[in-house]
Order: sequence, then C-alpha cells, then structure tokens
Amino acid sequence: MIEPDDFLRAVEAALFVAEAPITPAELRLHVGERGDLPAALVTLADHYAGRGVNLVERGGRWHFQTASDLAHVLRREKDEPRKLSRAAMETLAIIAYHEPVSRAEIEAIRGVQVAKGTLDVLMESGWVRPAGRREVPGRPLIYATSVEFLSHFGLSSRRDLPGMDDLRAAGLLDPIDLALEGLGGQSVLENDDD
Amino acid sequence: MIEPDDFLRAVEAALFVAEAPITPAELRLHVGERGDLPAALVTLADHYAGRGVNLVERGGRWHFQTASDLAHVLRREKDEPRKLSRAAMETLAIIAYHEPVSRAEIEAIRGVQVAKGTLDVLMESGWVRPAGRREVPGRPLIYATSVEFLSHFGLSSRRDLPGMDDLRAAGLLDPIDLALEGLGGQSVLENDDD
Amino acid sequence: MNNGLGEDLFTLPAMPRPDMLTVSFDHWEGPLDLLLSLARTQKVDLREISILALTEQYLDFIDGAQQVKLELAADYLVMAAWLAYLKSSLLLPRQEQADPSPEEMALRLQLRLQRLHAMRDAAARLMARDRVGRDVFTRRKPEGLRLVRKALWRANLYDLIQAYGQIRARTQPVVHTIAKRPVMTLDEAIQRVSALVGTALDWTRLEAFLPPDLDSPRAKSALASSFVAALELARQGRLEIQQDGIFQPLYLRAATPQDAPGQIL
Repeated sequence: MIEPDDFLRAVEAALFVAEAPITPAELRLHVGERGDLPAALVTLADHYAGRGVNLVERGGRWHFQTASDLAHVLRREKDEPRKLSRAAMETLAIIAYHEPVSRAEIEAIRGVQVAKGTLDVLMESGWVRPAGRREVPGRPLIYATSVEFLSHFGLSSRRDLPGMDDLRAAGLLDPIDLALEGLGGQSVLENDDD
Repeated sequence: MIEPDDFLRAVEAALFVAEAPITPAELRLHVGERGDLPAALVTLADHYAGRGVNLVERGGRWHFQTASDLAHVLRREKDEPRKLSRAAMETLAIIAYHEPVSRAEIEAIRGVQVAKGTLDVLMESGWVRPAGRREVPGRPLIYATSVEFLSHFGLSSRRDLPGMDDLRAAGLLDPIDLALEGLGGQSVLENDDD
Repeated sequence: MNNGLGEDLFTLPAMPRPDMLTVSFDHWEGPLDLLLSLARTQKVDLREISILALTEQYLDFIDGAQQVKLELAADYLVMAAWLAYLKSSLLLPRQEQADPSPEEMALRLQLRLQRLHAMRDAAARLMARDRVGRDVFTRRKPEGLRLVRKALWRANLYDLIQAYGQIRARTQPVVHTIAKRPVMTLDEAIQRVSALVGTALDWTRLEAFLPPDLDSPRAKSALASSFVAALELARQGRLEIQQDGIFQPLYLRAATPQDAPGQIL
C-alpha cells in the first residue's frame, strides 16, 4: 500500500467529518488551494472501492457511505422470544376451534372484548390470517389460522385439535369457579394458621 | 493491499455508522457471532494507522476519528469545546489521577473548597460520574471519570494518563500520611540548613 | 477565597526583587495556591524548597498586601499566622519543640505543595492532549446502528388447548345444586329426646341425649335440634329443664305428674 500523502489524508479526513455530501469547491475551503483534488478523490475512491465504506460521487458531491451489500449489518433484526399473553392465547384458541370467526364472534365466545393489539400480535406471529369478510351487515373481517399455525403447534390439520369430550376427560372443562373456591378455602385456612 | 473479507468489511461499516464509540460486544450484535472480531479490529486499526482517519480504542470502545495533525484543516470556529475554569481542570485532573475520590479529598489537595458548580460542570460534560460512597463516617459521595472522559482526551485507559507512572512512583498520588511514613520526616530541616 | 478583593488589582509596593510576585491578588485561589506560586520563584525542585525562605516570602507578601488593602481574606491571614508559628518553631532549640515536630509540619506543607503542583501540571498536560472536537473529529452525522427487535412468539399446544378449555368452562351456563347436608331434623330430635328422657330419672345433661358420634358433621345440628326438641317437650309438660346460669350446662329430666304443663324451672 502506498503511504497517503498529507494532502490525500486531509481530503480523506474532510470527507469523513462532512455533515453532508460535499462539493470539491467546499473541500477546497478546508484542504487549501494546493494539491490535485480531482486526483486525490479518484485515488481515495479507488482505495475504498472494495471496503466496507465506499467513497462515492453523486451529482458533483462526494461522500462516504457504507457498501450497499452491508445494509443488513447496519440494521440488524434480532429475534426475541416472547410468550403470548393470556388474552392472545385465548383468542388464538377460539380462532383455531371456530374458524373462520369475526371479532364480534370471538368476543361472544370469550365473554370479554378483544383488544385491537391482540389480533395484531396474532397476525404478526404469522399464526392467524384474515380470511375474507362475513357476508352479513357490516361485512366484518373474519379470521382463520395459517399453515404456520399448524406447523408451530405440530398439528397435521385442525381436526387434530382435541374435541370437547377430550377436554372434559382431561379436566380442562372443570368450571373455573369451583377451582377458585378450592383456592379460596385453602388461603383462608393458611390465614387461620397465622 | 489484501482484499478485506466480508467480516472485516462489516466491522468497518458498523464502526463507520456508529453514533458513539462502540464496544466489541455491541459490534457483535451487528456483525454476528462468527469471525475473529479482535483480529479484525487490530487489522483495521493497522490499515487506518497512517491515513487521514484513524481507528482508535478508548476505554474498551472503538471509534474512527480524524488524525490529530489535520486539526488545522478541519477545525471550525464553533468546534472549540467550552473552556474549563482552572478550578475545573484541576478538579478533573485530581479525580482522574486519584479516582475514586471524595470532595473532601479534592479539597485537601487543592487547599480550597470545591465550588458547587465545579463538579456540576464536570458531570454535565459527561467526564465525571458519581461512583458510590466511601464507607467512612458520613458516607461521602465519591467521584470517578467515565468512558466519555477517556474518549474525549484520547486515552485507551487511565494508565495512559500523562505522567501517571512517574507520579505513582514518586508517591505523589499517595495520601500525605502514607508519604510521611515512607520519608521518615527528616529531609526538610536538612534542606533548610543549606 | 478572594472574596472581598473584587476586581481590584493589587500590586506590591515597588520593590523590584526578582523573587517577588507582582500580580493581582485575586489571581490566587487560596493560601496554598499563593504559596505554590511563591515556592516556584525559588526556582528549585519542590522537594528542595526551603520552607523557611518560603515562609519569609509569604509573610513579606502578606505584609505588603496589608499596607494597601486591610481587608485581606481571613484564610491568608490564618496561613500567615501558622507560618509565623512554624518559622519560630523551626528556629527553636530541638528539645523545646512541640509534637508534631515543626519538621514534620514543614514536610507536610512541602508534600501538599508537591501534590498540588503535580495535579496542576497533570491538568495542563491533560488539556493539551488531542481532544475530540478540538484536535480530532468524529463523523458529524453518523447514520447510527439500528437494532430492530423482532418478537418471536412462542406458545405450545397444551397452552392453546388449556386456554380453550378455560374459556368454555368460564362461559358454560352455571347450574347450582344445593348439597344435602347431614342434619338431624327436629322431628328426629323430638323422638329421640322423648324416648330417652323417660329412662332418665334424675337430672341429666342435654349432651347425654345426643347420638354417640359427636365428632361427625351432624353433631352441631344434633345439639341444636335436641335443644329445640327439649324446649318443645318442656312446653308440652313432658320434661323439665334446669340451668344454673347463662351458658351453664342444661339438665333435663322427665316431668313429674303433678307439674303443670308449661311450667319451666
């Protein structure tokens, strides 16, 4: 590598600190009148050609920019594992069991309103997709699960989802208030022990 | 010149666009886990060593900056950093060479009280930070310098502070009581007898 | 420390001595600062400084200062008094010296001057370094590195099924069935008490008329029903009840034939 002379170094430094693409005339204000500026710019552009940072000329102005193939480095996407909220999980379950369903239908089954963000999260996850509109007044959007949903949950089809009888057998249909009563009684006892 | 590989180019580009001096760990988030990052940083620092722009390490963080001999080319009127008062400069030096150090210790060295604004100015500049409390009666706050201090003054670490080794060897960074023990308290009178 | 001295320039009376400082008084940040400046006029290494000579310099300076400006900052006068004391101590015969020895006090002063000088020097060297934004420059408008965090949603099949089960359980119509509690009815109690009281010739506690399984859930119900049954049988004149006081045990016995109905106790 040829050692850059001081004029070349000055041009390089001036280009580096410039706030915006800079014309040779503006560069002259910094690096002075002596020195072959066009030659220096070409030499520098050559030097930086194969590197991570390139010197480019756009409409008579020069600036350093990162090589275009490295955009992914500068804007890196990072996956962050996150657990679905309870509301999202319930909404997903209703869509899976009842698809295609509208938001109003989901709310009717859940007995609770569905927040806007909940469906957004499910769509972002790729497990839920819009499946057209219901041909009723208001033409509400209807939702269904996706192929990604099946593969993520290890199902070959929606028919693999356990039916109501399976759920009951697994104790998953036990009324919640009974379970709560059990908990309540327990905590009272614990308090009495104090 | 050896053609830089894509990993080196990615490191170069990331350093180029970073808004502040960047740690290798932060760089890793962008350039990925593969590739010898320490080696790449050294290669790049070597490559830029004689150029108008240099790659430097300050307190474990890396950044590009212009070569110092080109200051006259690049300096602009508004670039002059705010001038520190003499009190502020001395206080900063005492913190840097003695850190962590309490206000009372600074005052003992300077022989005058530290004005309220002096430490504020140093903290506002980002060069000085509170570093906990000294576990002595009164639990005084203690101060230390920051990584911004190192990068602003072009120091790789506190070991690079000018004259650090000489001052330490001369015992000038030790408390006076400690120094007295070392000297035995005899030399003064002999000098005065001259 | 130079409070009260204002912007006035104070110069020493014209005494052109080379080791004399002739600068404004508010140039100094305090007695130590002034002492260091005076010491440096001795043009020797601070380790070689003569504290006696320095004391002379300082006291001369303060003397001169006072001729012009009486309101000298107290700190400077305190230092002057301390130095005068130190000087006289240093000149005293050794055996009359106090503790700490004047030599140690002088050495301490010397060390303080060395330390202040070292830091002043270090500050100057620090400020002279190549500083970012003054001597070296970074890019003025870096694009910045961006880390876009993309959520990778996780959920498993069990959570999904369980969620569905809970919705269904929560929204099922609730059917209330009243559990049959183990109780002794009043009729049962009347039968039992009236049968037993016939065999009891003397006062007998109410509890004796209860079924034997007293620990069972029926016990409280049996006690309450038996009490009401006793009241009813007493009203019918078939037995008598006696109690010694509130919350005392209740005693029952079969009524004697001459007792009038309804007469209790």
